[in-house]
Amino acid sequence: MRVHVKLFAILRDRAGTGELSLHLHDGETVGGAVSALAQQHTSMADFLPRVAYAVNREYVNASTILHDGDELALIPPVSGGLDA
Amino acid sequence: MRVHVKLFAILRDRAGTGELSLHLHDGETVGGAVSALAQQHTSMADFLPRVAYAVNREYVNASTILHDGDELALIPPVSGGLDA
Amino acid sequence: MPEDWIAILESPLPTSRALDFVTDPRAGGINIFLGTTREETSTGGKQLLALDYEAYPEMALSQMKALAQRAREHWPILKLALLHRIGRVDLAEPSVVIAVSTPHRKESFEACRFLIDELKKDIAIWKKEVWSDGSGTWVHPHSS
Amino acid sequence: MPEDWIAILESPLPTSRALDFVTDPRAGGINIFLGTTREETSTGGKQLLALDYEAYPEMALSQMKALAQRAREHWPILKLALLHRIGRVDLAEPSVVIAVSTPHRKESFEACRFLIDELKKDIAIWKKEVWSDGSGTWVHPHSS
Repeated sequence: MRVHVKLFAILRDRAGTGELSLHLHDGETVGGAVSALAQQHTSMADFLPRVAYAVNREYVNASTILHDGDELALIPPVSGGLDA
Repeated sequence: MRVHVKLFAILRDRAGTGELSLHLHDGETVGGAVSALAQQHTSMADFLPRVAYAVNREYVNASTILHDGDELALIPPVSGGLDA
Repeated sequence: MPEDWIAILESPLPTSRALDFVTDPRAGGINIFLGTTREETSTGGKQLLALDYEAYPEMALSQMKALAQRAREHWPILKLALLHRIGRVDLAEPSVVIAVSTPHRKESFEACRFLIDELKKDIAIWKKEVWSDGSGTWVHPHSS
Repeated sequence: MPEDWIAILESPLPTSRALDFVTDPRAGGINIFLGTTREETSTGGKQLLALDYEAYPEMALSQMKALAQRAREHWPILKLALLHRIGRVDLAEPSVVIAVSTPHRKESFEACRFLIDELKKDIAIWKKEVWSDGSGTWVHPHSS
């Protein structure tokens, strides 16, 4: 199956793109997808443990099963856009 | 001596004017001036016990001695100009 | 105090100019408060049309300046605008505009809140409620 | 929620329009908060030129709407504007504008403060510091 990956902020800079397409085995989890990304894009690897995950714009955890056509977003810690 | 009296809000409405001139004996106090006003302008009499006093734009109390040319303002309780 | 704009005005309050006045590259937060005339129905069924404000301007201005100074002693205020309107203020229009800029957001809220709470307590400005039947009622705390 | 204006915008935030939007004859108080880019000098002597904001817009918008709903459950909000800018925000310009109208002033302060505090916690918007030497630093909590 194919999953659309969205990258933001530091991850987008490191990957050099804001969108990726991932080919995965059917039944793969979010955690499995992120492991695959870490291997294919080593520039992101050290930051990936700090991100949260959203599938189709809802927060999920690493054990969530992905489906063909899902939008998987990797959400870096947010700064809130404001001074302290 | 002569003292200039300034009236505001409900007192101004009751007196029908915002400014009065009071003739007083030398050495008269603020309290004495207010008593004289209550007698000359009975429409204000019942409200006068609730006002604060300012002489030349500084708060004073009733025992303050007045001087010729002083500006005596009678300050009704303020609403602050705003909703609660 | 060149960084304070403190005024009593007879015309509609210039909120945008107050914001421009307090805008500052040293600021991370700006808080603005507007006190506006709220519609009201009396127990007798009258509608509030407007509020009519009257000031002892010389005294009120010096009180407002002293209040701004007190706020500056408590918070790192960069710029401050404290504007009060007098005369008739229609429904939904502001009678007071306070704008404060500070390095961090928390301070801007606290300082602005302090200024409006204190302004309400003891400034020589009075308001009269103007009702749909033509009557007017001066608002004095604790009056009947 | 016809009474909420919630948006992520690429152009300078329309603060005056936000104020107009929340103005309401049922309101006694309006509170507005602007989060602005504050000048800064790095330990190495670089000057901050601007902040550059990036959003996951679909997700951030739904988070902002949920946040507005939470505020409405706590305070009697009449109207509410919650605007976040993305792209480059120069010094002294706002990246966030929040405006809230309520019947009484206390509620307007509390609701506006809640909205900015919560907005800062968990909305899918990121910022990058843009420095005078051309470098850019993404700001992530707890990052080195």
